[in-house]
Amino acid sequence: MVDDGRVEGVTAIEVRTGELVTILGKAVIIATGGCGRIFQFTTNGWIKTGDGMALAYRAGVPLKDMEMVQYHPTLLPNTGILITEAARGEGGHLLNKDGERFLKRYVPNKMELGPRDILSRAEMSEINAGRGFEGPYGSYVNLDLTHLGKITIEDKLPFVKELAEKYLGIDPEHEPIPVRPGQHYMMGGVHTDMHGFTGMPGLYAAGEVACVSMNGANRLGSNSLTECLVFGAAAGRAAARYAVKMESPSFGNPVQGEVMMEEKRIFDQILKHEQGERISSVRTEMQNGMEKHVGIYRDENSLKEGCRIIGDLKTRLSNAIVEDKDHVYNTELVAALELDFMLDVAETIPYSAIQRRESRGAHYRTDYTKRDDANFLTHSMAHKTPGPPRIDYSPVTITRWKPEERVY
Amino acid sequence: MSQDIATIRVTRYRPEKDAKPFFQEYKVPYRHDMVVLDALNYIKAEIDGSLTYRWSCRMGVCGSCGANIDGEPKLTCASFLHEFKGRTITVEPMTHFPVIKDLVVDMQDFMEKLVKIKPWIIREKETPPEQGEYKQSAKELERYSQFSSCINCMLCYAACPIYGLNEKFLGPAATALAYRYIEDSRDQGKEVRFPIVHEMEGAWECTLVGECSVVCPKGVDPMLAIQKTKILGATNAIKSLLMPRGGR
Amino acid sequence: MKAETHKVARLHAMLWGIFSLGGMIAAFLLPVLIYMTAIAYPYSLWPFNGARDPSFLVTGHLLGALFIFVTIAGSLYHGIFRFQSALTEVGLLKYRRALEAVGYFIIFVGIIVLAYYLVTWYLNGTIT
Amino acid sequence: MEDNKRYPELRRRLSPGWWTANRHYTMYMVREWTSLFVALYSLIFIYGLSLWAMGSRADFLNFLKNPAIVGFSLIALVFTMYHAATWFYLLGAVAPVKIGRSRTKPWQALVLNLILLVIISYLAIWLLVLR
Repeated sequence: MVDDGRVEGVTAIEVRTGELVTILGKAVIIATGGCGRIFQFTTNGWIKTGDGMALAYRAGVPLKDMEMVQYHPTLLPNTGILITEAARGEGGHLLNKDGERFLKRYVPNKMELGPRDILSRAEMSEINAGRGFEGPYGSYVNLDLTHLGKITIEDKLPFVKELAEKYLGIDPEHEPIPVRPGQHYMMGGVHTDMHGFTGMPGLYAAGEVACVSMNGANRLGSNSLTECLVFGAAAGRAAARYAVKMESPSFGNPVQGEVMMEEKRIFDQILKHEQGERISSVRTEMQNGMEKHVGIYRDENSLKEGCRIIGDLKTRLSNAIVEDKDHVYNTELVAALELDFMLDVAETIPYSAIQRRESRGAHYRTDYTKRDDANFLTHSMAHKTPGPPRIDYSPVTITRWKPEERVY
Repeated sequence: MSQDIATIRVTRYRPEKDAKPFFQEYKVPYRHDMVVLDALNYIKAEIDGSLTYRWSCRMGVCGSCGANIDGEPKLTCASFLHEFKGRTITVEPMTHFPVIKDLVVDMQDFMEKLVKIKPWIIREKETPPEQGEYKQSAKELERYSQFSSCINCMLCYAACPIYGLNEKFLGPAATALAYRYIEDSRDQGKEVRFPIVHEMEGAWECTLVGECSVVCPKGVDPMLAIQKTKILGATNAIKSLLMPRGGR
Repeated sequence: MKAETHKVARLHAMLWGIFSLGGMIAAFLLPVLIYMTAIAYPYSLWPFNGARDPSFLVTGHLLGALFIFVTIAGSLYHGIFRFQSALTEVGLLKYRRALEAVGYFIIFVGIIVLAYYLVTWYLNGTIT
Repeated sequence: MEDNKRYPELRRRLSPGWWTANRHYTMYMVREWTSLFVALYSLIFIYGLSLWAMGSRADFLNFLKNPAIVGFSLIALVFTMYHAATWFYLLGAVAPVKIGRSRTKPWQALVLNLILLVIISYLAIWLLVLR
């Protein structure tokens, strides 16, 4: 809820009763995590629907560097369950259909220890070249741990063993694990400074939802923990400092008006349709479209297609139906609201990506394969408008470490 | 991988419409690697958008998708459909908890118990970060590590008849977590936690049915924790009897 | 949130300790006692073979009297304690207080009577 | 929080017959009820002693030979053994011993304790009767 450019709280649905609740606050910290569920293959949970990003975006805060989407190279196909980096760290091999350690063509010096984005792209290239395996959930490659032996697997990779056994019925001591790349992390997010401040008075963000820019265009493993602990604490302190000197907001007219508008939107629009397509089909098409056109490899045409698809889906969602009309624990309504958030967030990705005519970090353009520091050593900023997002740029602050060429 | 058809019978309870719960049957095509949760998701996406249940991670980590499957408390994300081949699969809300809607149960009671045992490390005095971390050896870690695997899925509560009979009972997961901190060499909160687990409705209600440890999807053994808690309680009581003052 | 007051069940903890000990006794010592009284003696099997009888267990030796006391008292305590809790689990939870009262009464009386006999026999020289 | 109660939650009660729901529960309930036999045997033994105390040693011995008492005692022995076995199993479950990389399983404790039971029983007979 924004009153005169200042954030004064949130409206939320009490899922238990279906009631709209107003929570007034001097400051709001968004800590809702990423938006992996925009994509078809993701390690993220069902609840990672980018709500916080959309909330800030709608309130007027730009989403920064949204084209920087990290793919992780080893997900179980279908379920998106993550097989940890440690599996490769301990010496696991990635193999294609011909039983070949294909990484020698991509990162000969690092092989399986290469960075996530390069490994993910390598797997995609193998699959596109017809050297992947075909399964019921699309193509995949193999992660082979069989040569590591029982003791290493049990002591060092117990969770990998458990997941493979529980969810695939595979014993990694004897069989390779099928894996494919999938969305894992959003480097981009709600624009904040290093205190978690979004630039809009009273609004702070921390964690994956935020983009403090500590991850640049390509996050390193475990840095999200730092992001949570360090910048979470920083955001908390900054919000507290702000709250102490501010007056408590009152449930005044602008705020009340916003709540009523939201109430109208939910109960008179979303829940009202009796006929139309299911929200689940809109969601599936968004996920497939993002995966196909805004995924690991991108180019002008695919990104344009991505923008078009999301635009279409927005129209379709506004006519879709929520079958469940109950007040109590209406998860379908929640899913509809989340999908609405997701579409807003999803849209910023191809729009930001299409303008970045270079390849940098996790963002790889097949039509512009080189990094272009002269033109694009900048942060993209997606602003909400009544139409498609408006993208502009803000300068990158470089302190101690200068960007260098990546060589492996 | 071939496709089969699973018949799933799910408890429906919609408090705004129904006075009583009833079963609704759905037919779901499935592959060998599909779990009950996939079937529920299929139903919600393709057949009936109003079916209500909780889930998030689909990999046995978040602990939100528990249900009684054929009478046994299980994570729906960890129960394969093919294991029920040829049979109707009955999916009901977890036993003992009040039902809010369909498979969604009220977690309030457990949440309160979780807070009650103070599931964090208590220090008499926090040392500033500059002085380094609280160190712990592998051996010290092993004393409690299995109990820290708890994902708060509440399956152990659904499996515990004692909790079903008397909801005041602190129950398996909360006691196991309390024990996890009691055994943690970095923790100094024993004085605070003992009274919580050693009151009548703490560990003492447990009669070693042991089903909590059977159903735990993370291999935690709450029964063991509760028993060890009782042994601690008994030794403390005897100590305080022998040494009325400095005993504890 | 409610104010936290927790009453440590110290008495119960000690009673539970005895119950545990009783379970150990019932598991390790009771079977052999029942064997001797209910099989070996009536059927004249080893070790009695018609020569000795269970009364020797009670009065033949101070150690025997002690064995009888520990085994019977421990088993009685354990059995009653556990059985009254089993009763609360089949629908009698609301009578728990009463069950406990009856249970402890039986345990108390049983053990006192047992001790009384053994002590009098010891004092009047029946136990040698 | 009162608003939550606008729509009734479904509360389910555990029926007294809950222990028939699965095999584990039933085994548990049988285990608990074996304690009745443990307790009853103890009480009967005390009653036998009271016959002796208030009458003669022969009264006690006749009592032990009473077919009803023998019959009951035999049943009690079976249940006591079951009780002992579950107790040993639980001992193994709550106090596993770590040997090398693996922990002892409850059934190993059961076997070990059963052997121990035989030894203790023999020792008791030797100490109390044969010596």
